[in-house]
Amino acid sequence: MTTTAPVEATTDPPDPVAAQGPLGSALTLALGIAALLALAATYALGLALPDTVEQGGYARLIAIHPGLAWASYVAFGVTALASAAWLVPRTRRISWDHLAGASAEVGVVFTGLTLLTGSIWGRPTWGVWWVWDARLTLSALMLAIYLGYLALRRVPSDPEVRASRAAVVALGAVLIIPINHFAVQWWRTLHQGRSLAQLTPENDLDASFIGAMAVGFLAMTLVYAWLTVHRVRVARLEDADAEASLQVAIVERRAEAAR
Amino acid sequence: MWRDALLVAGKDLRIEGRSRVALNQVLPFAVLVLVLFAFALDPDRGVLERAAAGLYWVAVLFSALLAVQRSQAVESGDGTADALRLSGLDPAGVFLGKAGAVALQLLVLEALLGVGVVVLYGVAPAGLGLLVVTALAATAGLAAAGTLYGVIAAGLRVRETLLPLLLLPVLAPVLIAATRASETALSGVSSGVPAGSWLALLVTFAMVYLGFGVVAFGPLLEDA
Amino acid sequence: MWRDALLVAGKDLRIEGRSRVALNQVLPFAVLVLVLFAFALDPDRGVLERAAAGLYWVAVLFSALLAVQRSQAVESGDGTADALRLSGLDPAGVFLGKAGAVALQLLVLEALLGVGVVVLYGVAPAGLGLLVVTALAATAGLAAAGTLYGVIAAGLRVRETLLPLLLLPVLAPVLIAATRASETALSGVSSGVPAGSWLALLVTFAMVYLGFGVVAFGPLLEDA
Amino acid sequence: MDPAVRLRSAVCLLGRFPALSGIDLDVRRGEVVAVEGPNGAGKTTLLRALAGLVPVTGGVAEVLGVDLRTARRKVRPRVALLSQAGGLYDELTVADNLRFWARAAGRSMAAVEEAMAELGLDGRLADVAAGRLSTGQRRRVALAALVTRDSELWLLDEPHAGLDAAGRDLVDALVLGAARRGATVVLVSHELERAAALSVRTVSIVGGRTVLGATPAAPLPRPSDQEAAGVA
Amino acid sequence: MDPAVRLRSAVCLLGRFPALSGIDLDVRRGEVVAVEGPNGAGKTTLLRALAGLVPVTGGVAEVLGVDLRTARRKVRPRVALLSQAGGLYDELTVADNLRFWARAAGRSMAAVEEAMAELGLDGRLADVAAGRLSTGQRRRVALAALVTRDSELWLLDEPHAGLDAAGRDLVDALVLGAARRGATVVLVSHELERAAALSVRTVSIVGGRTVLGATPAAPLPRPSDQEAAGVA
Ligand code: HEM
Ligand SMILES: Nc1ncnc2c1ncn2[C@@H]1O[C@H](COP(=O)(O)OP(=O)(O)OP(=O)(O)O)[C@@H](O)[C@H]1O
Ligand SMILES: Nc1ncnc2c1ncn2[C@@H]1O[C@H](COP(=O)(O)OP(=O)(O)OP(=O)(O)O)[C@@H](O)[C@H]1O
Ligand SMILES: [Mg+2]
Ligand SMILES: [Mg+2]
Repeated sequence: MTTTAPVEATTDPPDPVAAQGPLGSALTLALGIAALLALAATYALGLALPDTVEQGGYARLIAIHPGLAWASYVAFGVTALASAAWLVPRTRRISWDHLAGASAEVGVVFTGLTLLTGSIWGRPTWGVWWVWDARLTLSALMLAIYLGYLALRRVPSDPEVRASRAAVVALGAVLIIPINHFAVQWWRTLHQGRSLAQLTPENDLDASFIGAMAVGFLAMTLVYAWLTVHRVRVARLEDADAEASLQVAIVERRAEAAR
Repeated sequence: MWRDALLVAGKDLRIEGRSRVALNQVLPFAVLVLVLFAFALDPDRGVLERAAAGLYWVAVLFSALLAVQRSQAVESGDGTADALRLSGLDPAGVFLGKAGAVALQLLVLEALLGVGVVVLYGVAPAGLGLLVVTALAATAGLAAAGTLYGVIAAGLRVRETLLPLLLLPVLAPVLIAATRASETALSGVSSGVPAGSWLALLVTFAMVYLGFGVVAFGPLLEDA
Repeated sequence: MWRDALLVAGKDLRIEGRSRVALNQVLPFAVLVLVLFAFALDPDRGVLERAAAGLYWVAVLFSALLAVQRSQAVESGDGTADALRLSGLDPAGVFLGKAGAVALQLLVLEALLGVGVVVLYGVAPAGLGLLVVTALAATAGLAAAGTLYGVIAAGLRVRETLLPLLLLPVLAPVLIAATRASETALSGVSSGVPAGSWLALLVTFAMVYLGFGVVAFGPLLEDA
Repeated sequence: MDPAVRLRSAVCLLGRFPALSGIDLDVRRGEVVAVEGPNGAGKTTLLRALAGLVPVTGGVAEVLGVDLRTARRKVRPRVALLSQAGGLYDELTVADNLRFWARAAGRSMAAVEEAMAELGLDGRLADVAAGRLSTGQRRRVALAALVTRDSELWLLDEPHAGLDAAGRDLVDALVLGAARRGATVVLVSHELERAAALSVRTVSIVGGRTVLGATPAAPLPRPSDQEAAGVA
Repeated sequence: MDPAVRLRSAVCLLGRFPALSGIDLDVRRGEVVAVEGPNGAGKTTLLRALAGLVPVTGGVAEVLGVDLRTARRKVRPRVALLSQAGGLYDELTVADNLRFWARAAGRSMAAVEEAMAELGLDGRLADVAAGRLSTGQRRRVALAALVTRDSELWLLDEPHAGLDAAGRDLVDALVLGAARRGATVVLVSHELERAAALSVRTVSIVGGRTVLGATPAAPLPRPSDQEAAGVA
């Protein structure tokens, strides 16, 4: 006779998402639709923008580029918050780690797009695709940092341990955001100043541009949220799957005794 | 905690005393980096004099990386990680101890390297006091952050490659701040305010990472 | 010899395939180095436009260092060194195999890193050809010298620290030559002669170290 | 007083692999228990779990009254583990290694000297770098560290492996001595006779779960059985 | 035909330390010889010297007719050494490891399959990364590599260590099998009975020198003694 004691669940109980359909819950669906609408709005507004003297049609990139950049800030900010939540014993849930990872992945994509659009924009404005300007360099640095963060996450190890390690790194990494944001003040840069900060009645920055920037930012943030939510869902599904396969593995392992 | 810190630091320094890695390898490496970049930057164009401080701190940065890598390699003997966890040593103590040992080695290295720079690039250290303070603050930061990230990469089989990737960007601010501060010191232009703020940045950085390490080292060391 | 080379290279690439170190860690590291140096050199002073090629190759150099370190770490499992010596594999083959694996990884890295440079600086096709040739020659040299010195440092407990020390000065010429050659390619100034001679230097370097490695690897690997 | 060890269908994951798939084990204070099983059965993992080094993710698991699932770190300072890896700093001499670990655990230097003498590490070896030692000599140093550390619960992973005849007898003496001082000992070994001679009973592990008795078919112990084993 | 091993007061330095201070050893082709001695006596060093891995700096030393002092590299491809360290790439799976070493030695993949089956490494373990294996499982993989490599002279360093009961019997079978196929076997072990049962004679090493027979005082063998030992 062998030990018949039941093997208890070995991690958090598999959560509801496992049950949902491919599109996730109604909420994620709504989020997706909102994101798409906002994107459309951005597009419209962007096209509506007038050409500017010095930049011609390229000025319209203002509808996309800053939004992307800010959305990536949001993404990495969320990663940091989730990481903190993991490190605090009372709020320690593995789903915080999922969120941190997912958010960072999306953030990296957005950072990449920021660099891309920025370069495209730079060509006509500065005559070159790239300059070693503080803002640009720091943005590239931001990309590298979070690539490193993701690399750490990819190294196989115990989930909890990895979560702790990644969390610490994420908290260190987030410092790049304020640095990048204020870079335009600390270093002389070719790049735009913090236009919103400089926004004053007598500042002649066209309201329509501000509007486009705002809407673009909203859209990008929604898209970010949408992608992240789904990435988290996938992570959870993977866990649920692992959970299931684990029970099988345990049975197999116990069966070794039979041989 | 302090007792444990001393114990660990003593152990690391004793190992250094026996193996002389910092002295025989890290120091020459630092000199090397200095010279190499001097080349990469192409002396003809008179970039050097202006970039001296930057180069110095880049060299220190890479040496710090090596020192940290070494300080982790020391712990990578098989079973030592477990033994450390079972030892009952206070993780905060371990952190401070290892960071302290690294810092000490770095300080010596910086001193020697500093002399080298003065000779090599013929820069005259005007604000020596400022330089020293800068070095102290920067070193504390480098050692603290380095040790913290060191233990993150430790135990992973990919230590050699992962650690630089994680650590370098974190140390970048130190690089910049230290460079700026020392430039002011070197050029002797007593526009004290900027130098002061860079210094402040260095100190806060050190403080933050020391505190962070003391708190976070526990989970990192013990869960792993 | 060639059979053994393929076998060893295959083994190393398979390990890379499983651990993805070069892709997930060395590549981001290269970007990092690029950016960090840009900073050490201080954006304000417009040093950078001129130093672009140098930066690129410094980044490649350090990545090569990491790649070599990794390629040796792979061999550092306990007993593998002995097993390799007893295996009957032709040392020259082992050398070529490991160098080949490193070179391949570096080439991919350079390509990815280079696309950026090429696009950003709008290189003329003529220059492009020159760049590619430069890259090939430089990489061969880096991989050959790297692997040779890698095995010298291998097995010593101080691998992490010793290897950079040994390797960097050796690779310095590559750094300079590659930088100069690519500068010509980038600036498009078809003053072909200098570029040509730098290229010649790179090729000879690669040749020398490949030959040297094939000959010297035996003693190094087997006596160790 | 609560038992030294109490496991009920305890589960341990290494990566995704259930190295322990349901261990049941009761060890009373002061008992010497031998654990045996085929390679890869999970013996080392079991010891590491008992030492609080690997998380227990399922079942019930208590060591020295501490719940491993909620507070495994608390047991660490209270156990003495002889792992298959030595846990020595290769660059430090034998003496320095032992002194360091002793100080860390708050033991006296006198205890170190004693242990070194007991294991024949005084004399030449004391000042040899640990990295240069032979396999068996390393094991001896690890044993010396264990003896200096001494604690309520000894967890020994193949303590006889790599030791010469004299060393093996020494290990036996150490185990019996510890037991006499009231310590609990869990002893993993492939040398069944030796282990059996030292212990009150032998626990068999296969496929990450307990299969008490020599034959996999043996039933789980009811308290009465254990009493029997205890006095046997 | 020249003997498999012929050592006359052979000396080996590890760093400055004379790990072998004067070894005398004769092993005829096809003989199975057991080597025993206290920890640190120099057994491992002896095997490594015979494999041509560490230089012999004094005395006479011939293996398979090759002079170790002038051409030790020549013996390397001709011996099969089971070292205490496994010699596996942790990142590669068990199967990949074995295939790599087999190809390196020019052995067939069929031989690999065979060896894996023989040592129970087919099935799940074949695709596990070697770094995740348990001690005994690593030893089994090393043994599988040894079996695939198969050669004139087997040098086994504590082949039984870390293996479960079944594994130990398997080792005995392998040794006897090799001997039957005419291979020479030098076998270091601390398990004297087992070793004695496998071998025609036991060589004792203490302090880096041969001390034939049980007592250190025993005289060096004259040829006649060896004949005796050989047929015993
Ligand atoms: C590769 C090149 C570029 C990169 C990496 C880049 C990156 C960024 C980043 C990170 C931000 C967010 C700044 C913050 O608020 O912290 C930003 C905002 C912005 N960028 Fe760029 N940018 C690039 C090129 C350009 C170019 C060529 C232009 C137009 C001349 C431009 C115009 C702007 C504007 C108008 C903003 C919003 C201004 C604000 O901060 O309020 N960018 N960019
Ligand atoms: N990540 C993993 N994937 C698959 N199997 C794993 C993994 N990690 C560990 N294992 C398995 O878990 C088991 C670990 O067992 P453990 O080391 O406790 O064995 P043991 O009983 O000590 O064996 P030995 O007698 O050889 O020391 C081994 O079977 C090993 O193959
Ligand atoms: N550099 C050194 N300095 C001092 N002693 C050394 C040095 N290198 C090796 N030794 C000694 O040489 C001997 C090596 O012996 P070896 O490893 O062959 O022992 P062994 O007979 O295999 O022992 P075991 O039974 O423990 O495996 C050990 O006594 C070790 O202490
Ligand atoms: Mg084990
Ligand atoms: Mg030995």
